[in-house]
Amino acid sequence: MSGPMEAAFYVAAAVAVVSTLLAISRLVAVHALLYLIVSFLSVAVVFYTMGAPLVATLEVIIYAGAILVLFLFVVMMLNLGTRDRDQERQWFSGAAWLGPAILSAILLAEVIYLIVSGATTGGLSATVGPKEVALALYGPYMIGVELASMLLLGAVVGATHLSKQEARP
Amino acid sequence: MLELLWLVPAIPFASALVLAVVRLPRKVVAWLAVASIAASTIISLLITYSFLHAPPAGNAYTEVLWRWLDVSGFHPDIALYLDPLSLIFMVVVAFVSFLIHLYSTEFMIGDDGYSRFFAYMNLFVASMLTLVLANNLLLLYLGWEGVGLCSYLLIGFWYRDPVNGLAGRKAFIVTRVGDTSFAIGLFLLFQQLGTLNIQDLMRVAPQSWHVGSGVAVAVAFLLLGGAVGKSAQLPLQTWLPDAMAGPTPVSALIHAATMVTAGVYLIARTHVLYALAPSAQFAVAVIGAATLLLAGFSALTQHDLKRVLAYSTISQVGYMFLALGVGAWPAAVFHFMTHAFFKALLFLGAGIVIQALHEEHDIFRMGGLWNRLPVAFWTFLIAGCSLAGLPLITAGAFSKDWILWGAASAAQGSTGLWVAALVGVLLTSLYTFRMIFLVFFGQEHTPIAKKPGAAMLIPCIVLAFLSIAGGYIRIPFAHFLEEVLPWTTRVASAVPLSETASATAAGLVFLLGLVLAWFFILRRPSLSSALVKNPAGAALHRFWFSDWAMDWLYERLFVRPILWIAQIGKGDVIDGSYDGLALLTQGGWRALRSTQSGKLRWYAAVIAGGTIIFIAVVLFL
Amino acid sequence: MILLWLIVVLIIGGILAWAVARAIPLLSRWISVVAILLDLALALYLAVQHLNAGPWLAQADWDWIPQFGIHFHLAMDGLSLLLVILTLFIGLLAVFVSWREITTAIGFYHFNILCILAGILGVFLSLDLFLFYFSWELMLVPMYFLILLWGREHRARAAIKFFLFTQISGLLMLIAILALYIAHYRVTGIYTFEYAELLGTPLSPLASMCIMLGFFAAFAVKLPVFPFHTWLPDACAEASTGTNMILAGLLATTAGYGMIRFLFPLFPNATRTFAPIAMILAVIGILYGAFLALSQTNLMRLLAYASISHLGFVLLGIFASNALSVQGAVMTMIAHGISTGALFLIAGLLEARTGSRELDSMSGLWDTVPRLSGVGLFFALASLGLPGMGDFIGEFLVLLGTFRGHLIFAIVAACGVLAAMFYALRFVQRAFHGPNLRQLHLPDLAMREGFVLGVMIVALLWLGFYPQPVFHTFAHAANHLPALWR
Amino acid sequence: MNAVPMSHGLILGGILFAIGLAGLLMRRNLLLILVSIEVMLNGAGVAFVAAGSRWAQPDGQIMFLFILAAAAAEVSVALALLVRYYRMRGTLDADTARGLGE
Repeated sequence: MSGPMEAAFYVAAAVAVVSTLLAISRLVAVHALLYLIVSFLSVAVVFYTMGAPLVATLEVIIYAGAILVLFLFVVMMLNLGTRDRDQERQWFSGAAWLGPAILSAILLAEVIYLIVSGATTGGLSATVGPKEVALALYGPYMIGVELASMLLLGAVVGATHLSKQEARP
Repeated sequence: MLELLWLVPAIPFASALVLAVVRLPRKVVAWLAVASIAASTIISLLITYSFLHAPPAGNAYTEVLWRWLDVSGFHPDIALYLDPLSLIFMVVVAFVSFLIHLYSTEFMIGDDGYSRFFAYMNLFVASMLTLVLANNLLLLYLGWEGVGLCSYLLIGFWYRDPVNGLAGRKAFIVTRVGDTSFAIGLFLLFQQLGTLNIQDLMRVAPQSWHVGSGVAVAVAFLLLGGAVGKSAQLPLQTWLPDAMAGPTPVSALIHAATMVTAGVYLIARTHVLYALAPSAQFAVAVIGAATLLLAGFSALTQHDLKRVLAYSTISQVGYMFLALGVGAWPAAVFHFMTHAFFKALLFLGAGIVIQALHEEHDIFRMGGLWNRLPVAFWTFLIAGCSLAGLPLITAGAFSKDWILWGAASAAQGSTGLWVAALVGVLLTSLYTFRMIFLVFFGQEHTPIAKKPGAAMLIPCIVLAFLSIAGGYIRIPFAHFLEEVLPWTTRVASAVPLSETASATAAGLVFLLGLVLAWFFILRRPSLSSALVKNPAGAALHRFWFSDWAMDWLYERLFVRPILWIAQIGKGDVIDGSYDGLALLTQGGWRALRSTQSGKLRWYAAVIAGGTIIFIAVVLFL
Repeated sequence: MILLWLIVVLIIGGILAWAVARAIPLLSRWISVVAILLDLALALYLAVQHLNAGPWLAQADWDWIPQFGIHFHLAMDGLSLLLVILTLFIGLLAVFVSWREITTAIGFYHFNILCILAGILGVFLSLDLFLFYFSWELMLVPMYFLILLWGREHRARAAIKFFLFTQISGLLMLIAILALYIAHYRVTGIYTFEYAELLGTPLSPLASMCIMLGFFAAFAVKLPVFPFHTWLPDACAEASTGTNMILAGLLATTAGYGMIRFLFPLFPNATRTFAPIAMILAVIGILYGAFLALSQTNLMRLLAYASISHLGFVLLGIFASNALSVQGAVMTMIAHGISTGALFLIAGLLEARTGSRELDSMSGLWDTVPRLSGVGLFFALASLGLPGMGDFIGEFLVLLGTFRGHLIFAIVAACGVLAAMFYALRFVQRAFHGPNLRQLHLPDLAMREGFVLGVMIVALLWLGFYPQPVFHTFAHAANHLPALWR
Repeated sequence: MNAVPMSHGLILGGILFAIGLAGLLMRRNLLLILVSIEVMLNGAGVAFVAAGSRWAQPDGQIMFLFILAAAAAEVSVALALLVRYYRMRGTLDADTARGLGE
């Protein structure tokens, strides 16, 4: 009934959910980011179990690796300290989480209802290797790739520009 | 000769146009104005001559000038119609106008609106002649409104004083109330009979309606409304006394001799309709009788010379209405003619007196003028006697006796109406001699400033002659009108008195009035002032003086509510509702703007909420 | 072809006038005058040449956007001819009036004026509903600019109000036109905006009523009909004299024309059902306008309300829909265009002299400007419906016709004529009569002003005493508008 | 082997997305808001990959790659802005972050 891959999926999913919950509820930014890394890694496992090894690798390399490192650098640059933690606690106190939680819960309920009631049969078994992805990527999705590269270029220019201006007070 | 008929109204009209547009020296203005009316008068006399000697076929002559308009079955012409009735009116109007124009050339000489005055006066004469000669009711209506306009303009001629303007406006509006009724009458006539040609109407109406039919009564009453307004009869008489604000020749011409009798003409012209509507005709008689009494009482109490004459005019026109109402048609027209002579003369005399005394209008500040203004005195006396009805001699007595006789004996006559008319004679005699005694006898109060010249005296003398001689043509006059306006006699019951008896009674009553006036004014003035001082007498005096408080009543009943409505509506209530819409939009804008708080998380929440709602809608609807 | 020229000449003239204004302002004015005169000559040529040539004096038809069945279809019949001539006449006067009054952005002013005239002509001439709507909107924007740029103190508000009212109602008409277009397609399978083809489109009573109301909304705002009238006084109070002449004198005729040409023939049954309501609105408008005119102190506002009152007769006459009343309504439109135009002109002249539009600041002007006062009196009298002038003929026929089927309306409306006296006489008495309190010494009518007003007086008297040519011209058109009277 | 139903994958994506959303709405710290956005993007990615896996097609993964690219671009620019903002205001409070255009 339950193969190892399947078990891995559920375990990884559970870890992802819990770590994400923790990530968004930490008062100290670094803690949050660490939980987020856990979350990303477990999502990578999920990807792997779903038969997408390329994406799983990229998840680890880019999300957990590059992006979060970026976050960490920023946190370091900002020199966040205890004052910020107190501030954070003050912001997070009381019922500030209640409304968003309810809203999100309703949304989630709706989405789940949609998924369950829809014709979403079938299992997640087929493995789609890097080769197929690469063929599709540089075949029909060429334009998308070009656009994505443009976007990234724009982001590079934008980020550079913003940080440059800052350097000149 | 008859084909010159169109010139009769056209010449004054052309002259009015010239006077209005071109700036001319005074002499030329006077000449042009008088000459145009003189030409009109001469042509109308020539026409009369030819009409009498070689009567056209059917004793009537129609001159079509051009087709006014032709719209789907409605095609009135600009056309003139001459028959004995319109002939009499035309001649009297033209002739009296001529005399009064002549008088005005001197009377108005010092006024800086000389040219404007004569332009208006000529326009009035043209309109009046159009009214009288019109062959259809639409053209008659044109003349009708034209004379109303000129009346307005001339009452407010001295425009610098707003009071005059108000009087003019009042006159125009009050008469226009009647005109509206008249216009509705025209709509009804056209709707029912499909034409507005008077002769066609008179021919078709008896065929279409039986006596006393509802439509006929309605039409007759609607036309009566117009007549009542223009002729200053109850209940629309209030404008005429105020109309005395205009220059005196205007009062003489428009508000005594001609325009105010337009109502009489209208009813006489459409007498067939009244024959079909006995109840309306009876209403005419009752209105006439009531007006003549009410106005007579009011005349007794006035201080202003011209206002006395104004009430007297109302009262005399009331006589004409009485005559029309009882069916004594020719008597009404005859009284119109004699009244035109003597009442014009009275006003002209009053003008001389007023000008002589520095614009003094109060009869209690006049007096002893009889030897200082002899011509004015004698002519005024003759006219006064004619008005009061000095028997056997004066024209007024003839016409009034005729009306009295009609009130007793004509189709709709009754003893009650006869008695009313007789009381009217007493009142007339009383106020006439009260006025004459106060103005010309007794003590001198104000010195004389100006003596009248020839241009003012000649018309007086001519009119004085006519005020006496006019009465003697009664028999041929009646004969002349026979075909157009037959006297309708009562068939059923016997008349309780004879014509001679009626005339004798009138003569005695006249004498009684004369004596009473003499006694109260000259013999025992203290008695009359005591009468006025007595509380009951004072109240009555005030009541009569204010024209039976009708002005007071109308002011509260109509004028103020209308002004009040206009005032509260000033800001446009409807616009307020649009402003409300604008405010609502503004409120919505404010509400929506407050959502643009600039808070990132709020936006995100709204997006999430929207997504939730959207999905919910997709899912569950 | 000549019909196209009628419109093109105006637009070319407008562009030219705009172009040269910076260099030679005076030339800009003269170009406008010449363009309008040229147009007038063309219209009169058509009148003389083709008057008896059948229902349509001239036609011109080109494909415009054939995919959607849109044609550039112009045609002129007697009704259009009358109104075209009136439009050009009033337009000419509006240019004359602005000679002194408009001193800023002269070129753009004339461009706008000529564009509006072109739009109005387009409305009168188009037989394609799309083109009609196009022309209808073409009038709107230049008018907005005219109010906004050359107005008085609160002009922005007035301009926006005008724009909102006309634009919203115009959109309703667009929806109605499209609905009719689609309804016609559903029945016949042909997409067309052509008037003649849409004429007999079978519609359910409800659909017919809804579409008719869409058209009516646009016409009602522009006429303006009672509860939709409030933009007019505001606009008139702020706009310049020439603009006012067009606003009150001409825009109303486009609405009246629209009702006669489109509303009744396209929706014979719906209009009949709707007629009592329209007539009630008309009668209310007559009285309401008269009463509000009575209490206004701003001369332009007074005239605007008076105009609303008079235009109530147009609506009444059209919806009473019998031969007399409709012809009366046409006559009223024409006479009203002239007499109200003249009154606005006089108000403008008074403003130029006394420097104010308030009645309170005028008194006893007869002392110092007798001729101007006399002319003012004349047109006030025309406005109160004195016989012998065009207004009387029109209103009398409207009432006469209305009386046939709708007695009560006619009687109440006749009382409205009475009410017209109140404000007309009040105007005369407050402005011209009374003492010359401020001791004003003002110049009387100048040559050009006197000439313009003289022409208008002659026109109005001509309409009053010999209106037959107008009825004759209209009769040609009337014969093929059978739905007008039944 | 083929026992993990597709719906579970999708639900996982949904849960991640919802958690991200909740974080986005709850936190006032701009940095954590960015973190939440990453979570949401990740959730969407899971859904894509699950769908791609279900039909054994590469498209799901390609979509994830695009999301990845977008996320990378977004994060780089956003963090640069964040740093500037912090230098300017001395706080990361999202609720006071108004009038940036002034």
